Amino acid sequence: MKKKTGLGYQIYLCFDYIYSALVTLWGVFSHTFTKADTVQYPDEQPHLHPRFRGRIVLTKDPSGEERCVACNLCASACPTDCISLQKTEDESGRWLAEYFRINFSRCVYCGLCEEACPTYAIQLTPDFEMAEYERQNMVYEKEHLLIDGPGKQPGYSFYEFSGKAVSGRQKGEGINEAQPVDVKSLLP
Amino acid sequence: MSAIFFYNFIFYSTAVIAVVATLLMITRHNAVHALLYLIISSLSMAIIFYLLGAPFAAVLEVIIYAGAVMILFVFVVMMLNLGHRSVEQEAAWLPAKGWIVPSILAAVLLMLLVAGLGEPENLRGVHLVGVKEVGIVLFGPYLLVVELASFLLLAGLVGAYHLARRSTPPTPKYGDAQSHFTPVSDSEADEAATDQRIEEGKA
Amino acid sequence: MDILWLIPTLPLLGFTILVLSSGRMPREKARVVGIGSIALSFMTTLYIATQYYAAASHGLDHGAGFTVSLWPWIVAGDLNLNFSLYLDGLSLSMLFVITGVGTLIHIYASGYMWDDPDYTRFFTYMNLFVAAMLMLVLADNLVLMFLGWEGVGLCSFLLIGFWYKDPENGFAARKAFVVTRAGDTAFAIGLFLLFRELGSLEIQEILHRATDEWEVGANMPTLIAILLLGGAVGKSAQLPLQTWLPDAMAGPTPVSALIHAATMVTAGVYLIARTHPVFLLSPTAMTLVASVGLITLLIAGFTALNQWDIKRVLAYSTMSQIGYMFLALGVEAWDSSIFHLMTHALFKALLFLTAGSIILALHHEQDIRKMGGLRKQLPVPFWCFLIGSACLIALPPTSGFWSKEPILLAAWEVDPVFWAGAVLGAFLTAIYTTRLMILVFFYTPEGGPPETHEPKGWQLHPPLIILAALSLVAGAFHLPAADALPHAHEHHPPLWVEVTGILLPLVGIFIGYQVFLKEKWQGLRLANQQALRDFLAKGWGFDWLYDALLVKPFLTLARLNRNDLVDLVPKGVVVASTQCYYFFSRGQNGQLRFYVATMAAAAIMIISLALFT
Amino acid sequence: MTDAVIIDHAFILAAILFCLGLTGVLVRRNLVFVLISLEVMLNAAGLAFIAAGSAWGQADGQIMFLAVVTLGAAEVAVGLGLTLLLFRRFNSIDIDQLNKLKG
Amino acid sequence: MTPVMANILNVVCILVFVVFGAAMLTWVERRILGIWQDRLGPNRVGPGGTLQIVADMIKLLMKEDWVPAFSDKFVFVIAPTIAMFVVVAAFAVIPIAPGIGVVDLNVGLLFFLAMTSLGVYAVMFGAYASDNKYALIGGIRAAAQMVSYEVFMGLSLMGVVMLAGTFDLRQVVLSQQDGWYIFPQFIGAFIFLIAGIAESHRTPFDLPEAEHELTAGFHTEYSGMKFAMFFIGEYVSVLMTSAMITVLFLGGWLGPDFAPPLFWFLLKTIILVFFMILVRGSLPRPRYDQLMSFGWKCMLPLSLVNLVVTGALVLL
Repeated sequence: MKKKTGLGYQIYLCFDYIYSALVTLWGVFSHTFTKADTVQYPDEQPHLHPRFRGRIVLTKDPSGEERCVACNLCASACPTDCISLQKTEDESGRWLAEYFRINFSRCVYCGLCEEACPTYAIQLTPDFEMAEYERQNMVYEKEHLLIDGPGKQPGYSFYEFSGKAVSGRQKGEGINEAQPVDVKSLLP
Repeated sequence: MSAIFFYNFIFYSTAVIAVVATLLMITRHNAVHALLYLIISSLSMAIIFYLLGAPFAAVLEVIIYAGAVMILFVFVVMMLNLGHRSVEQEAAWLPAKGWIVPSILAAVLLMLLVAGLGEPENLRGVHLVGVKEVGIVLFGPYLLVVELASFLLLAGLVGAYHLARRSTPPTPKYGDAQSHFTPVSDSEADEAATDQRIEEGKA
Repeated sequence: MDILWLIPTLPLLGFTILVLSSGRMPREKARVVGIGSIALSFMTTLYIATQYYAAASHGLDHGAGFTVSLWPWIVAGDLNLNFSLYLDGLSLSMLFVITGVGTLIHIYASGYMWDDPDYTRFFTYMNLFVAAMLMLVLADNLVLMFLGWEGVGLCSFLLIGFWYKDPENGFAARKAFVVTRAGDTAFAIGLFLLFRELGSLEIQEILHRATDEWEVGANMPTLIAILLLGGAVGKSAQLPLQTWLPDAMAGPTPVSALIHAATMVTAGVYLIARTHPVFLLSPTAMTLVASVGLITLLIAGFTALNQWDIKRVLAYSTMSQIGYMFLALGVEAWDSSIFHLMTHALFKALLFLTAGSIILALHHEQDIRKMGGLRKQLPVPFWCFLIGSACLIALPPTSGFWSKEPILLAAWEVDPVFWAGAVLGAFLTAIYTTRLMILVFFYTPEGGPPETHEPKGWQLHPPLIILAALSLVAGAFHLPAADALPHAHEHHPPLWVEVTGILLPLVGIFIGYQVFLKEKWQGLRLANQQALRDFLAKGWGFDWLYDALLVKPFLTLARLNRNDLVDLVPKGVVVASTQCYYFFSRGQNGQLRFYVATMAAAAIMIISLALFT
Repeated sequence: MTDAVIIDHAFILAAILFCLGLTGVLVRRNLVFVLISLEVMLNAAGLAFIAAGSAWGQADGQIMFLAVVTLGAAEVAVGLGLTLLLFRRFNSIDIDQLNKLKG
Repeated sequence: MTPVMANILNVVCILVFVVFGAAMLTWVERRILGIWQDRLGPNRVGPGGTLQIVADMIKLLMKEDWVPAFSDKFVFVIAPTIAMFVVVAAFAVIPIAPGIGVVDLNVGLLFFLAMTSLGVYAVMFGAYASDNKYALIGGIRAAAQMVSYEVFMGLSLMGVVMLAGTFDLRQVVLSQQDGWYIFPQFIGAFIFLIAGIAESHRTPFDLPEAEHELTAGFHTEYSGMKFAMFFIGEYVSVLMTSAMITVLFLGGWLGPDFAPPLFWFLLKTIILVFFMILVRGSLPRPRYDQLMSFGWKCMLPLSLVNLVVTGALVLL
């Protein structure tokens, strides 16, 4: 396109700039009459929704057992590599974390661990007040993380569906679970 | 404490400040410090102008000398970016014996000037000459001075622009009218400048 | 009359445009400017002429002119010169010649010079020349006339040396310049004398005062007339300052046609005609004028017989024809002289231009021995040259006859010796013209006629044809110049005088025919007498004479005078100033601080001087 | 109005400043300092004009001061342009080295 | 009370008012910007946050008075003082109300321009002394910008001078009895407003201290009270520009009789201050070359046209 030059066009541009500046000024000025969005935080707590991504917790299933099966998916999903854990088993055959450690001074509260978790064990909460005086205190161990409750997924228990024999419940006894195939039988 | 005394007090103290600042100015090694003293000198001159009944000149002294001319100096000193090197260099350039002859010359000239000042009784007191009077005379009988000044400034403007530009664009050939309007892109201009520098280096 | 000033201004404007374009103007545009300015000037001349005749028919005194004063030029003490133009019949006829013939020659030149790299420069000079020439003829005072006089001299110099890369052309140009300067000096001295004696430089006033104050035959008018004659002789290439004209043929042919045949060389005739009252006061001067013309026409006629360069033949014939004009002036046949000037301008321009066409067709070959038999190949130049030659020989009823015959008759009236010489000149003219015609067009040399090529451009032939037609019929024109000049006496010479004047040229043609075409009577052929031939070919040895008389002694004197004592004075000055320079330049050491300190010291000295003295 | 002495002393001040500026021009080798000292000299001249104008009660002094200011401004513009040019070309602004035009 | 005492009281009151007004302005600006950006702004210290300036001042005073080791210390220290000094000095000539005002100079307007033109030294010396490349670039930008905008700042005021026939600001105000000069001198007022914003290098003309490009421009190396002086200086110059527009174009203290003149002056000034804050809150920053070409190619011709037309009308 041919570049427009010439005095007339320049004057038009001047007026165009002034007009747009005035529109902007009026637009900002009209905000005098709108309400401020600021929340006076310490005095007045902000309303945080359940899905707010704050402090990370480890939940328990309705039976009061730990949900975490130490599958390491959360650790591998974590972009800042702030989660570390080690798997172990109890005598009933349940998998669980020997230790589970989150370094909150690295955590960016992205929520990818929550998405990766197959057992709804790891969850983010609307709590954000985590200030500490010492940096070391930002490292949370399993006992700091565990809460007594199912969190955002009440009533869900992984082992009810998992098909693994734990705590005296044999295979095929879980919810919606078929009996295991008897490989020695010829029946279909 | 009469008004006259107060007036004279201001006059002499500003005069002393002006002289001391100028003295410091010519002896500084750091160009920016020298400029700072020069500005102080100009400001005290402005006050003296005001005391001499020339408020317009006083304000002009500040606006033009202090406000524009000295800015140019500071600007150029910054662009030259002489830094600490220049301070040492200045120190090397100003040996003590280099001051003798100029000082004697200036002192003799000063004595002559003061001696030639004559008797003060011819002079009357300080008169106030306001802006209006200056304006009427300036745009009346002295209109030519205005024209001359404008020509001088125009010449200075053109000269300074021409001198300080970095490279000259290629001169168009006769009849090659198109080349007047073909914009030279920055990269081309830079290339031309580089070529020029290379040639200068060869020479 | 109010647009009279346009006539010289238009060519000057053309010159200005061309000179400001500094050679960058395309040929097509330069051509338009060059020709257009002259053509417009010619049209202005036509308009002025109608006005002049209208004014003349309204009871204005015949012979009275119009003065158009433009602006005061020189005001110094008693001298009060106006930049004013004067128009009467004489200048009007000159205007016709200059602008009319000039236009045709410019048109011709635009074709002739087309291949030249300095096309624009050529037209620049030509326009300047025309402007200067017009200024010369229109001038109301002698100083303005002198301005034009020198202007045409300058242009002649520039145009002779137009092809300056050849040193020969440069020498020719310099020779023309120096030789005419000799005449100009005489002219200038004449001017000073006129001013001293009469206290004015306005031509009309001078002429009135001259007739009022001086008696016929007094010394002062004789002296002045002879000095003016010196100027005229220089410009018009008459004896003894005729030597530059043949060499001036080094310039381009249109230049030869315009300057060295039609206009500039006739300036001397114009000058004498313009100042004729002064000449009338001095019978001696009149006799001298007539004698100069007569001798020149004879010498030039003999020389022309033995030239091999076509343009030199024409140049000598020009000298000879101007000799006729001088003769006419000397025998008080003023109007015949100017009439011959006009017709000569036409037919000589025609001859030169035709010669130019031939030269161009033969690739710049000017030697007539290498031409011959061109009648068939170049029909238009042939017929034009034929008509021009007829005019030159003054065969009735061409214009040459009508203008030359009255001169012969007037010469008879004054002195039969003049008549005899003039008739002999006419006889010679017939012979050398016939020779030229035959050698160029009829005689076929061994090996057949040379190769020719058709010149490019349409501009070459129309001017020739127009000039040929004009040359034929110009004898019928009523000349306005007659109004401005005293009427010649009615001549009633015996019949045999008139018949001889007509017959002798015919005899000359017959002799030329016999000698050069039929190759009989070879004893008459000058080429067979070795010594005479050389003598004639070199223009009667005038060049040698001047060289021996003037140039060599001067050079010897200069050589002797080279190391005399007087030189010690300027040399001493040189040495002293050089030493001073070395001394003072030591102070100019490039140290700003040193300069400032010097200035301060000087200020101290000046102030202390002011204070303590 | 006020004592006449002050005018006289203004002239003396102008003379002192002029001589100081002159000393600066003579002593300094750095082109920038030379220009600065020149400014002082011009300023002193301006002061003399103003003082004279004040003494006679005429505006002419201030007019001449205006002319001086204009002169100073033009001079500084060109002078500093030259300084930049010289610095670029010779990488030095020592006026003692800039003596190529010596005789 | 003797006149001398009255004068001293006047001076002290105005000085205190200006300095504290400017300091308050830091708080006011933040609050106002908060309102326009749907925030609250500082509101914790004191009632409504009014004591915020005290807190800021304490903070700045408590900071380490850091002078960089590589800097030119003499100039480094002097630069912020110049910044503060020139704007406060310029306030001396502003006629606030009848009887209030430091001095009535007969060249008051020119004095104002002179002081404004000195303001650039603070920036340049600060930039030079810091020996920091960002500071240097910012300083050179500031110098070019301020010198350019000064030209037509002065020119835009000459229309008013022509109409009023005096440089005395009090006379200028009094000559507006029949009508404010903003109506005949609308273009002049507009140019002066823009030039004033540019002179105090506030957004959108804050190229010398553009945070995104030059960290903080010429005061990158400054901290503590020296920084505060630059900072407060800027706010004083905002106040000063507003006060000058009030005096020159809006009739100064003139207004209906039901309120004292001081009220009218303050009201007009505060409205203008608010307007300048609004401009800061809304308009984006132009590019540097755009800024300069806008100044030289748009504002300068406009002010010259204004000058010529006004002159012609005055002569008629």
